[in-house]
Amino acid sequence: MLTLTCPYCGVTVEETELAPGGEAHLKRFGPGASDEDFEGYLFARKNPKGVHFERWRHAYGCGKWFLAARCTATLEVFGTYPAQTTEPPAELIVKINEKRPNWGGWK
Amino acid sequence: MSEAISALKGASHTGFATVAEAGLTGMISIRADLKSKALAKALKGLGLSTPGQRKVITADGRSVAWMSPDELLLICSYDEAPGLSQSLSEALAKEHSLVTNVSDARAMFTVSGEKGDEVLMKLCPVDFATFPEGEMRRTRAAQVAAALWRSGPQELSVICFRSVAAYMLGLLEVSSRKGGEIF
Amino acid sequence: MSTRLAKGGRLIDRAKPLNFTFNGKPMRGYAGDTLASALLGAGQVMLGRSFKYHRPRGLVASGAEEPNALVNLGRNNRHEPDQRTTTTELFEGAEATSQNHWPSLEFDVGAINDTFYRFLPAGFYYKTFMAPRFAWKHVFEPIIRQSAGLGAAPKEADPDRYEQAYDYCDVLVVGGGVAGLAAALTEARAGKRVIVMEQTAHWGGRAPVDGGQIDGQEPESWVAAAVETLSDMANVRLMLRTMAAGLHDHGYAIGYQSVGEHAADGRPRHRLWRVRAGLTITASGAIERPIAFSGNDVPGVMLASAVRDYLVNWAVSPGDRVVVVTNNDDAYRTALAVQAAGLTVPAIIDAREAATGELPELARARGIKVMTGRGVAKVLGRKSVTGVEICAQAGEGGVIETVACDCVAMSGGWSPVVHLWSHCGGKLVWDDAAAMFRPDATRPPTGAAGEPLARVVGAANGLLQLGAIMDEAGIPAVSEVEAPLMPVWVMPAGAKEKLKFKAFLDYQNDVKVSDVQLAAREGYESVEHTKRYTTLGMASDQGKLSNINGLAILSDALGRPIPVTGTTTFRPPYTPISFGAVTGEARGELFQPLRRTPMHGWHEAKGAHWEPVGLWRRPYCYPKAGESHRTAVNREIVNTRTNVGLLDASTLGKIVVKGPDAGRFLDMLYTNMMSNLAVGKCRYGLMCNENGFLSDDGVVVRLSEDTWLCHTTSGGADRIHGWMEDWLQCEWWDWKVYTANLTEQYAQVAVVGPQARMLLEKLGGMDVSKEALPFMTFAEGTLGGFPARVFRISFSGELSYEIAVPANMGLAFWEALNAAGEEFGVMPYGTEALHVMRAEKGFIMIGDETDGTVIPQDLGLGWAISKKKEDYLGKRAQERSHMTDPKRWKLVGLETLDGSVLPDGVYAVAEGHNANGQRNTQGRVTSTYYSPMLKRGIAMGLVLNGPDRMGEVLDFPADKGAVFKAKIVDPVFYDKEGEKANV
Amino acid sequence: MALRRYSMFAVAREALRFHAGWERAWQSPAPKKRYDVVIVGAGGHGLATAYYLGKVHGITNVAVIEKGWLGGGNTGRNTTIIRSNYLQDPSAAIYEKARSLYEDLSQDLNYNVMFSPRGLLMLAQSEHEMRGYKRTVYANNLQGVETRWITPSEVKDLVPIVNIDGPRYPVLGALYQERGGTARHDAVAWGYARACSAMGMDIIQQCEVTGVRTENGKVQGVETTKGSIDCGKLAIVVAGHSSVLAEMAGFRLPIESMALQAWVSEPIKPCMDVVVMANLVHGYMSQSDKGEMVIGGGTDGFNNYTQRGSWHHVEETTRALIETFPIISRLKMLRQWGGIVDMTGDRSPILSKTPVENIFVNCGWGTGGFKSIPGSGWAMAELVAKGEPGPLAADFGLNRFREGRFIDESVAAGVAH
Repeated sequence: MLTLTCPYCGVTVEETELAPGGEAHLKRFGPGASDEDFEGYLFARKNPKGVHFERWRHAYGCGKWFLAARCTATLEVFGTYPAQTTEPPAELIVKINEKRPNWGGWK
Repeated sequence: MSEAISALKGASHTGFATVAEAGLTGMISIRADLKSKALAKALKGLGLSTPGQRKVITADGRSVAWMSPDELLLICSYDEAPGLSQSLSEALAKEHSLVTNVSDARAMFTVSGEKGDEVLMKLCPVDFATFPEGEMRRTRAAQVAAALWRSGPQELSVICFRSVAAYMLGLLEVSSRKGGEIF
Repeated sequence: MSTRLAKGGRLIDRAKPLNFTFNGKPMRGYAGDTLASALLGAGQVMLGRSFKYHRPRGLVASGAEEPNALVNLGRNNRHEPDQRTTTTELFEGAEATSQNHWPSLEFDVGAINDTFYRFLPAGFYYKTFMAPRFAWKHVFEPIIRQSAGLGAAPKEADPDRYEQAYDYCDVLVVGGGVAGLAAALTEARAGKRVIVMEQTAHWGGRAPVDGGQIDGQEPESWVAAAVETLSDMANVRLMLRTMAAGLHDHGYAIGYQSVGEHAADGRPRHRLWRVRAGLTITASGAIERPIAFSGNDVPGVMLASAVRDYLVNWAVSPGDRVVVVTNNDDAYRTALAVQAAGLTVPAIIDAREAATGELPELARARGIKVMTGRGVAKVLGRKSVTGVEICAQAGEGGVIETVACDCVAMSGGWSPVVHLWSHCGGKLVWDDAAAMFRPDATRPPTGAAGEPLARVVGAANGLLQLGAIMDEAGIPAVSEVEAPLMPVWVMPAGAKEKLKFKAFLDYQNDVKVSDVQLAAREGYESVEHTKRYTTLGMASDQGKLSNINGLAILSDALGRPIPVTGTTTFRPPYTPISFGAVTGEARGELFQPLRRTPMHGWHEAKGAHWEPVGLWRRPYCYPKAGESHRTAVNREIVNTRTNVGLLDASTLGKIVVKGPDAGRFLDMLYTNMMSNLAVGKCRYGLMCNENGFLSDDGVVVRLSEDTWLCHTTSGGADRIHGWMEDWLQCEWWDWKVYTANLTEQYAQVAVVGPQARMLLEKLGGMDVSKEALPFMTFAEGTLGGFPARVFRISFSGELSYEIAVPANMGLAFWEALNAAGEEFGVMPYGTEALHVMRAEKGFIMIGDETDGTVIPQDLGLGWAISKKKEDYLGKRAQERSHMTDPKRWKLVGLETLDGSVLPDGVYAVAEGHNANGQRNTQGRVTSTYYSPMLKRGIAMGLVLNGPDRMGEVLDFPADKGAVFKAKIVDPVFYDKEGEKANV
Repeated sequence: MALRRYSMFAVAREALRFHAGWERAWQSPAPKKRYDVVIVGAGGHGLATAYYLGKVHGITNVAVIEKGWLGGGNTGRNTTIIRSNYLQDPSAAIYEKARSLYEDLSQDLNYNVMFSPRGLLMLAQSEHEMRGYKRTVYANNLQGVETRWITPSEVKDLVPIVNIDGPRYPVLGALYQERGGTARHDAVAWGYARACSAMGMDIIQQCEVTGVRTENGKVQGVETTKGSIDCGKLAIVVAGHSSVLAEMAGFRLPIESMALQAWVSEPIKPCMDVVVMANLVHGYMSQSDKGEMVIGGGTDGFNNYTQRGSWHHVEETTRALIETFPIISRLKMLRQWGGIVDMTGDRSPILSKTPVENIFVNCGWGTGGFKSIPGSGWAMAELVAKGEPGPLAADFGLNRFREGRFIDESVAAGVAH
């Protein structure tokens, strides 16, 4: 039963107040994209055992989507940040590098 | 307007705390840039100001609460809500904003009594021991969304959607039954 | 024989006797008794039968680890099977019956299994019952299944009430023994918010029974003072009768509180706590291990600590002559306690070659015979102990001496309770000296920030002596110094097969030393394999009592060290918790939220037959007295199509979308173009998911230059609103668009039928004429005094208005329509009439024509897909090869040749079979109804090349060989020209 | 090595000598340098693949390598339900193949897997669900899957403890598969393992794959904690960890790993003879041969490799089952556990070739893994042996995600007006 901090509300809430939304930082491909890119966008998932970037919605709170970096093997949460970005914040990357030196990057 | 009735017509129960539907209540949702000067001005006209993160401010029988980074909820009397909604809409007309009267979409409840916190401790994943006055907490009460704040001495107010008002009252009633005191 | 002693018993109140029954026999105990102590005090030694061999069984333990003494408790709707007598507080009028025997506890036919024990070793069923093949199903399996289970199944619904509650703290202390109390004091004094949970009704744990001195006081006095200090601290919450069931991720602890058990005073029976703790300190103590010797399960063979507990806590003597069997010093305390109670200890049998510690010397000094290097070859007796045969521990079981006794107190050492530590990943380390697994402080379970979630103190941490336990908390304490134990897993060490076949490990499941050795021999080497093959540790004590013994024997059999074998996984709950508590308030009316429209009560009063739609409940139809649902639906349809009908459409989603980029946004969301919709106009729109499949539909209205109102399906409002916000927040966050879900702000009524306009004109206040309010437009105004928004849209093909009024006026408006409509023959209609009418018009229904695999192109909705737009959600997906495959099934109408109604969901068969031998198909029915207007069956379906095959007849095999023949037709069955809506 | 047959007579014979003569059920060899086929994952699916490779295709130079202990993943932690009442043709085909193999599996393996076709029903608790199940019955009848629609009173006769008049969701009938049921999950893995071992295959436990060796887009072997192993073909059959192995081989799968939980009550005397699924309220329950009520629900919603789920799902499912079976309220939960399941993009499994030549994947069974074991093994063995899918696996290829050719069983996903 996870707890995550909503970066908009500033409260730490439990999983039951949130709705999970799958892998974060997926780039949308639309008309004109290759079959491969489109398949990758919709289906191919990193699904790492380790550091994972994912989407959550503060569904029972402010209703906003935010992103989280979390270890799927230990459930440690490295940080949360607003969804209006195409890549994780630099300071979060630094923090993860310290905690998981061999994690291999977010892409 | 005399034909308007709230979801539960003010039904209430008294156990170790009193739980009651608050009756018709005006509520206006304001989606806008919360740093907007026009918004601040409009609220000032009501004796209020733009609340900070999670804050609820009360003056002259009206309250305004921070609901999200781009949403406020103005709580007022039911009858003045259509007019206020209209005037706020006009005040923000020049900005990207959306003001909607949601008075009919919601139901409001009060939980009062010395042990009022204990009623909500059974329903909401919120630490009531540290839950301060002046804060609006949007959360979950059992299986539905709820927004709650300390609306008076030994009183909490809870807002939920109108369609689940009877469910909410059921939750509050069973959680406030005598014999169910926690401490 | 067991009995109640004349004096003593620190937990009982002799002034408060309590009556209860066991197997119908009246008995008496005292307030403060557990059911176990009361039964034992009343002389009841045999309490049940084991699962497999139906062997007679009595109490082994005095706490949560008890595997045998489970009873059926209570009767009728308060009957509860498998109730553990050792953790049940005695109450007036308790009715207990023993389990797993027929016809009686004393004489049990099932005990024949014990006679044939040799033929029923671990896993025998995997090797047998396979031939003849039919016999498995008809003979063997039914027998196995009928012999399943222990307690009787309840037969009635539970009348009791359960609650849940949330709490938060810095430190949760699990266990109210001296270690827990000491830890709580330390944390509380440091200003931490502390909760202490103790599973029993008493503070202090074992210390008051075991003796010693804490801070110069008797343990009992120290405990009382500590509890008093803690009670006075505002930052401390002390909870008795609350078992910490599990420690879950991110410090989420589940506490199981017994509140009003057996009370009829309004209290809930149980309360389930969900505590978010910064740190959980487990002070959960340790559990004594039995020793595996032949007959160690005969009623009267008990843990040494349990014997001591029954004597000291409840003044119950388990026997007059108690032989103590041990491999450690601690069990000598039992001998001393037995002697102090005026009973006899014929001998202490110590497996160690020497016993020279303080406690053995004390026992010798008190005249108790201590036999070292000895073990028990065999316990004599069947339904109760009559004696023990003593042998050399190092030997094979040759009897040296037989000692008469009626109770055996055994101790094989102690195992720390590491459950909570382990639940979410804390690791263990094997302590060779103490022969125990204990928490490895360097590898704790970790929390949300990677921090340690738990710490362990006291016996749970492997500290078994009072001095060491209190020293950890910085409090001086003394007790007798104990010499090291000697690990003893089998007694005697060289026990022959015959003895090992009766040396029990898992008492409830009848797993013996021989079974574990068999598993090892057969290659079930993993501890999990052995567990599952033998069922060791799978009983309702979940291996608390003797899992360690089992895995030690497994390790020995495989010739590998115990830590290599490891343990099985510790899973919540620590001890079983009621499903009622897991459910809390969510039962009956509160099982799930029921969403009600403002008119819900009216429908209910009119006897509506309900249909669940998401969490809403909508009237399916309004049957009149004596009317079938079918008849009611037909009546509602005919009335609506000839007069006027009313539908409560309040559940339809209503989402306002506003902003400079709203048009652009809706163009992405819908397959159609919405940005070019004129203000005041309505347009039917389709939404697809990114995978191309149709996900929702509804009418979009342009309210003003920068504001649109999107109607969604009833079940879809929250989903679609969330979908909109997802795209706005996560993909197009620079677009200026706000949305608001106003579904519940309005009550919405569809006024449908040829007389609809007249009805509204009678209400008055707005011009609803064809000219002023043409089809697919809307107007705002006041209708019959109600502020209203009127949409000229139709889902039935009739003249139709959908009218939204503020929800708080919904009921009044609905009633006003009914009153005003009386002269026009107005009637409400339900969802089924709605469905039939839309099908008569060939309109698709999300959830009927669509099932998550259908794209708009399949449904002939190409007209609603903009060709001008470069992009919309789902567009790229619809370009994939399978989506453009001409062989996709397409929507058509279907008419049976004989006018009958096609069954729901039937398939049209094609010639031949596919490569997997399945009959080929070429279509299926998606909606099928009886049309009371056409007086025949009508249907829609998806058919291979359907639109090009008009007039062809397909075969639809249905039940019992019946084949329906249906012709492919246009899906619009009624008013094909669409004249009726546009008047 | 020849299999020493199990029988009642063998047990009786051994009883006389205190069962001292039983041999190992399977051997525990060190890995050889090379195998024709290496199967990663000694769960039910991996072992069944090996078994049918040997039995049907005559390929026995096979190693099944396992990170932990055989059968210790989802095979040993599911709710043991067997059914084949699926809607879509490809699903019905492979699950029915599995179910029909289960019928004779004990005799085939000479190991009693306790297949118990006690009957399985799915309650219909809304009009929409009822239509969906009726459609399934018609589809099943054409697919050769024996199911039928039964009325509420027939439901009550089969399951006296069910509350068919629930105030919230009355039972409108049920989809009934008389030959659905349960089996002993561990025994399935053990039975296959014993049979594979007897064919001379190597089952190598406590051997974790740490790398996949490829050359020119073709597999060469695997690196493991017990050394390097060469192989002609590699089958990845590691539910829960499919993405991890795929990453080693250099490709991604349309899979997310999520926790699925189950729990049991304390054992009680028999009170429910069939398996009941109440999908509208997300719960299912059966009674084991030990008397425990075995309960499961839906998966958690986020990626998770811990084999622990979130508590609130336990509450949600339990409350649904108390509504459905009111008598269970006073029963007590004995044990709760979790497994990690592969959830694919269309919630249907993958049996497929991969971007790497001679690597094959069998994954994505989601919550349907146990019931499909024999059919999955059968189809996978064919795919590995021939290098191309046979009819059972043909529709379950990875290419379907690119083509938009999904196998979607969640027909109840739509909602009505």
